[in-house]
Amino acid sequence: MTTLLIYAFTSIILFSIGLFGLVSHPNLIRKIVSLNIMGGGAFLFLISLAYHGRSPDIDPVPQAMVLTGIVVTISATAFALCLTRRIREKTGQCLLEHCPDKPET
Amino acid sequence: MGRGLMALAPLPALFLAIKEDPSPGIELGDFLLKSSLGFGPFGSTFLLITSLTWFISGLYWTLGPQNNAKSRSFCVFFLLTMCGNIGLVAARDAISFYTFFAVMTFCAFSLIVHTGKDLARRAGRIYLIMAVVGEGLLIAGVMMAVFFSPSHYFTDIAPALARLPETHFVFLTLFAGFGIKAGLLLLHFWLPLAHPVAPTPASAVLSAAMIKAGLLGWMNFFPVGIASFGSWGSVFAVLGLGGAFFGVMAGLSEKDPKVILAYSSISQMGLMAFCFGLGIIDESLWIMAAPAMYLLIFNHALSKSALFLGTALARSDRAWPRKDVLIIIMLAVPALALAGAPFTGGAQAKLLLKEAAVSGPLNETFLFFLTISSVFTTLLMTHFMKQVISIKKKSESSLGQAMVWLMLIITILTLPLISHLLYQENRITWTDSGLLFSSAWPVIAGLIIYLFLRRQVERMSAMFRQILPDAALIMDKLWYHSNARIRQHGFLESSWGQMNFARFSERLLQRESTQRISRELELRLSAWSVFGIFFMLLIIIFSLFALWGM
Amino acid sequence: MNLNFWLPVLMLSSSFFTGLIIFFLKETSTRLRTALNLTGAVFKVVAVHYMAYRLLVLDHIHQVSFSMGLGFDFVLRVDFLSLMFLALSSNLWLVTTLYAVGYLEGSPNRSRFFGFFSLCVTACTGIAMAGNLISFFIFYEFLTLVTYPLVVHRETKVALEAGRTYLWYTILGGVLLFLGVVWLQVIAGPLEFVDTGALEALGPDQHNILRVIFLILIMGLGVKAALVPLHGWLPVAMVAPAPVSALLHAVAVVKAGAFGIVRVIFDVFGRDFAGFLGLLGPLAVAASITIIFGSLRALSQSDLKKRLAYSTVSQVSYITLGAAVIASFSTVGAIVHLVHQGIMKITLFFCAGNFAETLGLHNVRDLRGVGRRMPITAITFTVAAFGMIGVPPLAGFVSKWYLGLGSLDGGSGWIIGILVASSLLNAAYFLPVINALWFETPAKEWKTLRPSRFETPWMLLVPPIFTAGTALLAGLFAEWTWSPLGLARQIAFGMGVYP
Amino acid sequence: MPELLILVPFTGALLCFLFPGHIRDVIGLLCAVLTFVASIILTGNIYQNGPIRLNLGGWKEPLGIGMCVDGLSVLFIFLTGIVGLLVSLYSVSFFSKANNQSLAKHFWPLWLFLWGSLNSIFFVSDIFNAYVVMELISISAAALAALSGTNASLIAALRYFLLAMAGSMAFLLGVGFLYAQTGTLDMYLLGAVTDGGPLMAMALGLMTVGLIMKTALFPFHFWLPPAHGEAPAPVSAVLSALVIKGSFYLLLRIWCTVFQDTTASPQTATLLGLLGLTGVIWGSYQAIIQNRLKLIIAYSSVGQVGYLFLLFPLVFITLDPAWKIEAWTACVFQTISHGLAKAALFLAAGNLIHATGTENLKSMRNIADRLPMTTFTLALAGVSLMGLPPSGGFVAKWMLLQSILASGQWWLAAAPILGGLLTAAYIFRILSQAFVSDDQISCCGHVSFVMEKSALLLAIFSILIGFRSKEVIFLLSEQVYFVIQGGIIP
Repeated sequence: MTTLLIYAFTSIILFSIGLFGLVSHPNLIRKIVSLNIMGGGAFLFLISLAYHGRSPDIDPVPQAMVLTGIVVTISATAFALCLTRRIREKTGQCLLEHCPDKPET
Repeated sequence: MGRGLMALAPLPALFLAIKEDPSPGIELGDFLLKSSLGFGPFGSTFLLITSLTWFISGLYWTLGPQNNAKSRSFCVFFLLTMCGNIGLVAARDAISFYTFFAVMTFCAFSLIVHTGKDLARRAGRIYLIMAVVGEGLLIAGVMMAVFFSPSHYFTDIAPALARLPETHFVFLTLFAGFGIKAGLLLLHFWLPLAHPVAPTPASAVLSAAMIKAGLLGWMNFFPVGIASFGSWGSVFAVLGLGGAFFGVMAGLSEKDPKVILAYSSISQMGLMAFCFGLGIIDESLWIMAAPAMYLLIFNHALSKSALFLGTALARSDRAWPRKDVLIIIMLAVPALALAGAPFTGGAQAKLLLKEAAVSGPLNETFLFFLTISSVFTTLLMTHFMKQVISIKKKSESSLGQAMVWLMLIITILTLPLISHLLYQENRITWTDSGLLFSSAWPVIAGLIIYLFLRRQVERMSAMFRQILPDAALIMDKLWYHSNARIRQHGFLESSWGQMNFARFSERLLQRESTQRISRELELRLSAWSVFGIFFMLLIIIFSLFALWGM
Repeated sequence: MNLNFWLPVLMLSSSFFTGLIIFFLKETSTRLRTALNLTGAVFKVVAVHYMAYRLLVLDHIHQVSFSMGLGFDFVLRVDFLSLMFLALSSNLWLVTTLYAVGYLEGSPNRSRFFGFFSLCVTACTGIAMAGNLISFFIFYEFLTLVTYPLVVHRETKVALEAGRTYLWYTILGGVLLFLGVVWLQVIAGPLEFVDTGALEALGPDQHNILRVIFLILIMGLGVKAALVPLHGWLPVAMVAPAPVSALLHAVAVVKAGAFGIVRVIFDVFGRDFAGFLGLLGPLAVAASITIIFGSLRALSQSDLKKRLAYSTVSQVSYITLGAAVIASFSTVGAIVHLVHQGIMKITLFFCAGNFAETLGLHNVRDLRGVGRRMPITAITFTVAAFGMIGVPPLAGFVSKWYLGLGSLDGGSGWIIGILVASSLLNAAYFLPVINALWFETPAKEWKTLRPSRFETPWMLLVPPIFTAGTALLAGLFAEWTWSPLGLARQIAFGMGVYP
Repeated sequence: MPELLILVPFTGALLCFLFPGHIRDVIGLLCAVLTFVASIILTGNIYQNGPIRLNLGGWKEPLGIGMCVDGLSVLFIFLTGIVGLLVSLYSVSFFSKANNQSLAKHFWPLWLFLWGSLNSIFFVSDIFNAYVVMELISISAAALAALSGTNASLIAALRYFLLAMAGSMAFLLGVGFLYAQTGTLDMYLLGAVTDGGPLMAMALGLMTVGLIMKTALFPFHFWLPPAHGEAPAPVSAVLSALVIKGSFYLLLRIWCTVFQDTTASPQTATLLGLLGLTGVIWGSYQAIIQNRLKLIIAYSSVGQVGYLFLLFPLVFITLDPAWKIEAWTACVFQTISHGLAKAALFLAAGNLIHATGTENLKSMRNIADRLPMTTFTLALAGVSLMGLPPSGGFVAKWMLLQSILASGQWWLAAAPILGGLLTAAYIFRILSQAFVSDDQISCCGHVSFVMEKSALLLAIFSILIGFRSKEVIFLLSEQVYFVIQGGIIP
């Protein structure tokens, strides 16, 4: 089980790094990249499950999951980037904090 | 038309009172809390005197000159008050009695303030305060009395109360509650203010009839003639005698004849209270005291209304020729009757009273004081006559009114003759010279004292008045003061006193600082770093808790 | 499944649907609205009398229940106690509707007003007929909601403020009541008002919880019943139009609270059991404090309606006081005061409204000499005020008499002292008004705001005459079998607490 | 039938994307009606016949996509159906206004896509599929939130989306841990696993936090008010009424099936309850001090969502099964009635804003005169939110308080009591504006009949649901609940 634990810890560390990046960088692109790192952690762990001691065969399920997950993450990232671009177009910067065109808020 | 009816209204009651056999009364099952009307144990006497007085006063008013714009409201309240007074006499149960008593009390207020002058207003205010306090005491007393009895009929109440310990609260409330109405010493101070300020017929009924309601109340509720309550009897007797002297002492320094008459009422009611006290001290004495009391009541009611009406007549300036002398002479008749001069009902009453007093405890002392009180009454009456003579004339009266008054005087004169019709066993023959003398000398003494020592007597009275505190003034001040205190008390008007919790909580929620802090906190919560910390922290805590739970 | 069966539902719908229809009426269709209102009101009065006949003469109890699927039923049940409140609310609704039509003539937002007005009476009817605490609670909250628009009807700043205060209090009360009701249901199951004694069956280990629940329930109901210190909303809510004040103070809101307290004591806990738990003594003390405090506060108010409001605080607690004494007379007193206070207080508010509407007088000081200008209104005011003081032969005396006798019977004679003190204070704040009305001379000329043939429009005049007359007759003929007192006796007998 | 519920909206989304103009509206509405009808039929089916389970394309678990439909999911489907239909109706009118016309092009595909995803999540029986569907929901919801295209809405939407992504990632990691521990993804097979382990505990932490973040539980609620407040009215309604319920549904499912016997300890449950309680008070208080109408309603969602989490301490700590079911029912009931009432509130708020031209509560005038139906809607929905009888909210609060008192966790009673008071405070802040009149009518737009009535219908449903508690309780009862070993029902 030690291999599994190593993978588990690695994935948690990757997840945490991603999270740290998400919360510490104000720039939106960096935030999105950080999210992908978080996702990377999760995928890494999943793919590590494909070969485990229970049976000699390689379990196809984790691979299917990771493939699906990557597709989902790609589309989500694309959507997030799209929104970021709109924000950049409108405010001229890639930040979440300012919204100058709404004086009443 | 209405005015005519006003005079005729008491006639049915009068007719009932004169009719030989007392009617069986009626039970009004649906009315109030099961009312019973009829003649109570003391009914016919009181009914007679009440209806007679009201009849005369009503007639007097009706025949008078009608130039008063407010006369309609006077009529209404006069009749309402009469309804209360006659009703309470006819009541045979506590609740109807109390009801009529209250009706009388509150309607009489409007008679007192009828003239609308400042003096009347003040008198009315003090009357009302005292009356309300009295009503309050009474309702408590009546409730307790009814509670201790099998029913609310008087026939049950008095025997039931007789079984109570003497110190019981119910006696105190009833004593004080009716005492206020009866003008008992210490509770009397509204009376000299209120009685004189009313229009004359109203003053007459106030002093002659309504004041007796208090006495009737005592007689109905206290187990007089059934049980002996030495201490309560003494209280009645002592306060009664005290009142008899006080009324005179205080009245002697007054100038207004009507005020003097009011003080005289206090004095006379004192005698009646004394008489009642005798009956309470010892149940056996009541047999003797009761006739004395009835005669006192008769005498006082008739004389007092005659005096009030006479005063008004003396005050008027045009009616018939040479009236002044006539009026003064005739006015002397009720005055003498009140003082107890021989051949009058007053003398008869006092003799009977003395007889009763002699057979009771402390007989010598009581006898002495009673005799002295006659002297005092004469003094006051003389003083009254003097003030009437020097009266200023300002009002009008009609011949009809004078005729009514004349009839009243005649009735007073005939009272000693018909008194044996009412109470046969107490016939007094004026041929006995000792009797004649004993009733004549106090009157003569009083006359002499007044003639020679008038100034000293008046000065003494003034001094006496100065010694005693003016309770009415205190009452007045107390009312204003407490009103102002309650109205302007800081606590009650403050936001705490108003106890509007909604305002508190709203202030708490909407306060600037609360809002600022919470907004700031909300802003902090939405910071990315805070989010990250919470995110990690909660994952770890949940995981650890889950591990711990396993 | 005949008409008789559905009668309770019909009772509710007679005003509920009237209200709903009125909402959709145009502002200008005054006649239709008035006709609808009066029809609904008359129907309700007739239905109540019919139901009273069935209950009192034929001894038939109407009951309708629907399952809510939550472990309790929604029960409408017309028992003896309901009948009293029903009769009061339906009769006074008719009167108040008439008054309100006259009062609001020409003012804006009348559809809204009458709509909520009808809903308010629906809530009252529901409260009266509720057959268990949960149904009671449902209508109790409904009442809160539908009275709010009435309180803020004038839409002024003060009115909105008052509305807010009113809501704070009533919502708080509602939440407390909710807690109590739920708790009771948790420990004792659904309690119909008929099966008293279920709580007694709980073991002594539950007694402390029961005490807490009682406290919570009374606090929840005490808000509407204006028990000190939960009364703060009542004087503030005075800014509402006079018919609303009349409704709030005489019929609907405070009575709902007082009625609820009576229900809790008699039909939930059982009077004797509540006494056994030692709950009634403190309640009586609380009610007494309220009585005295309300009167003291009334004394210091110079606004007539505020004075009346504080007077309500004081008077309504008589009901609580009567219910809190274990004596048959007290019970009768409490029940009959429910009606008597309603009649008298509504008269007073009608009169206050008349003074304000006809001559623009709000302050007690301004009322000097008004008795000559508006004699009928002044007479009705006087009658009702004397009734409040407890002067016989008016209705107020009868209730006080029974409360007093009951307190002696129940072994708490000190209550007589409270009654007397309250009467004196009542006199102290009502008699100056009466004195000013009749015996003082007016300070200035009045300007008539509403010219009419009589002293004020007849619609404003008839209701107070009717209610004051009723107050007088209810006292004069108290012993009649069908007088409020007679009914109260029958009800107490039906509840098994009157000999 | 379940397939239809997913297929119809997805197809509709595609068609709406392809067709222009009015055809789009017609297609959208048609799909909405069809989906609604399908939801009703499915609900009736389940009500009569009990739960069903099917595998898409005939593949069995662990590989196939399994679907299970039981009483719980069908209730959420039902809620989604009603809200979806009425919001769609509202939207037809709402997006036909001049200033909104261009938005319709984006709205319809996204909304139908969201609807389909929501339906899927209520059928899902496998935790990885749950992740995928959740992402679909997040993307479409965030896109809808950004619909109006203003800076504020874009930023709010992106923030929402980033957070939702982070939550999803946590969830995915949790899925991995679970799979590592048990070797299966199917919820009901997972439920059969009785031995926990550190991985299982980690999974619980990760999945729970990921999901409560999407459900906007305190302290992760901060994204909700801007996202919901800035969106157009129908979108806000959907987001508040349905989207956050989707993730709550998943949380409920996972706790009650996967973690029920292994890791759901009293401590974790208490912590969730505590967060819920704080959320109730904080959210409601924040709602009181807001000035913008939609922000008030959005914060109210934060408060109302807090109630749902009281379920966890009640169900996982209480011993008496009868009260467990009561608490369980209470929270589901709360979900439904809140969904209906909140949708009604947001739609009504949309009407108000449209009519008065301002979002600021304090400058709204003459509401009751001009929009009586909308005012009535606000009042009805408010009654349900406050939990006044006889609304759905009342039934929920009733059962909630009852189970709290029965379970002896007194501190939880603060939620319904304080929450009720605070809710009343902000609801009446809105309602009292209805009575402020002003002579100068600041008029902007005309509110169409459909817009008023669809909001009103939602509000009426939120009241009426209170009368139909029997059916709801039945749907959550043993016969209709998916009977599995270790399930919530004993």
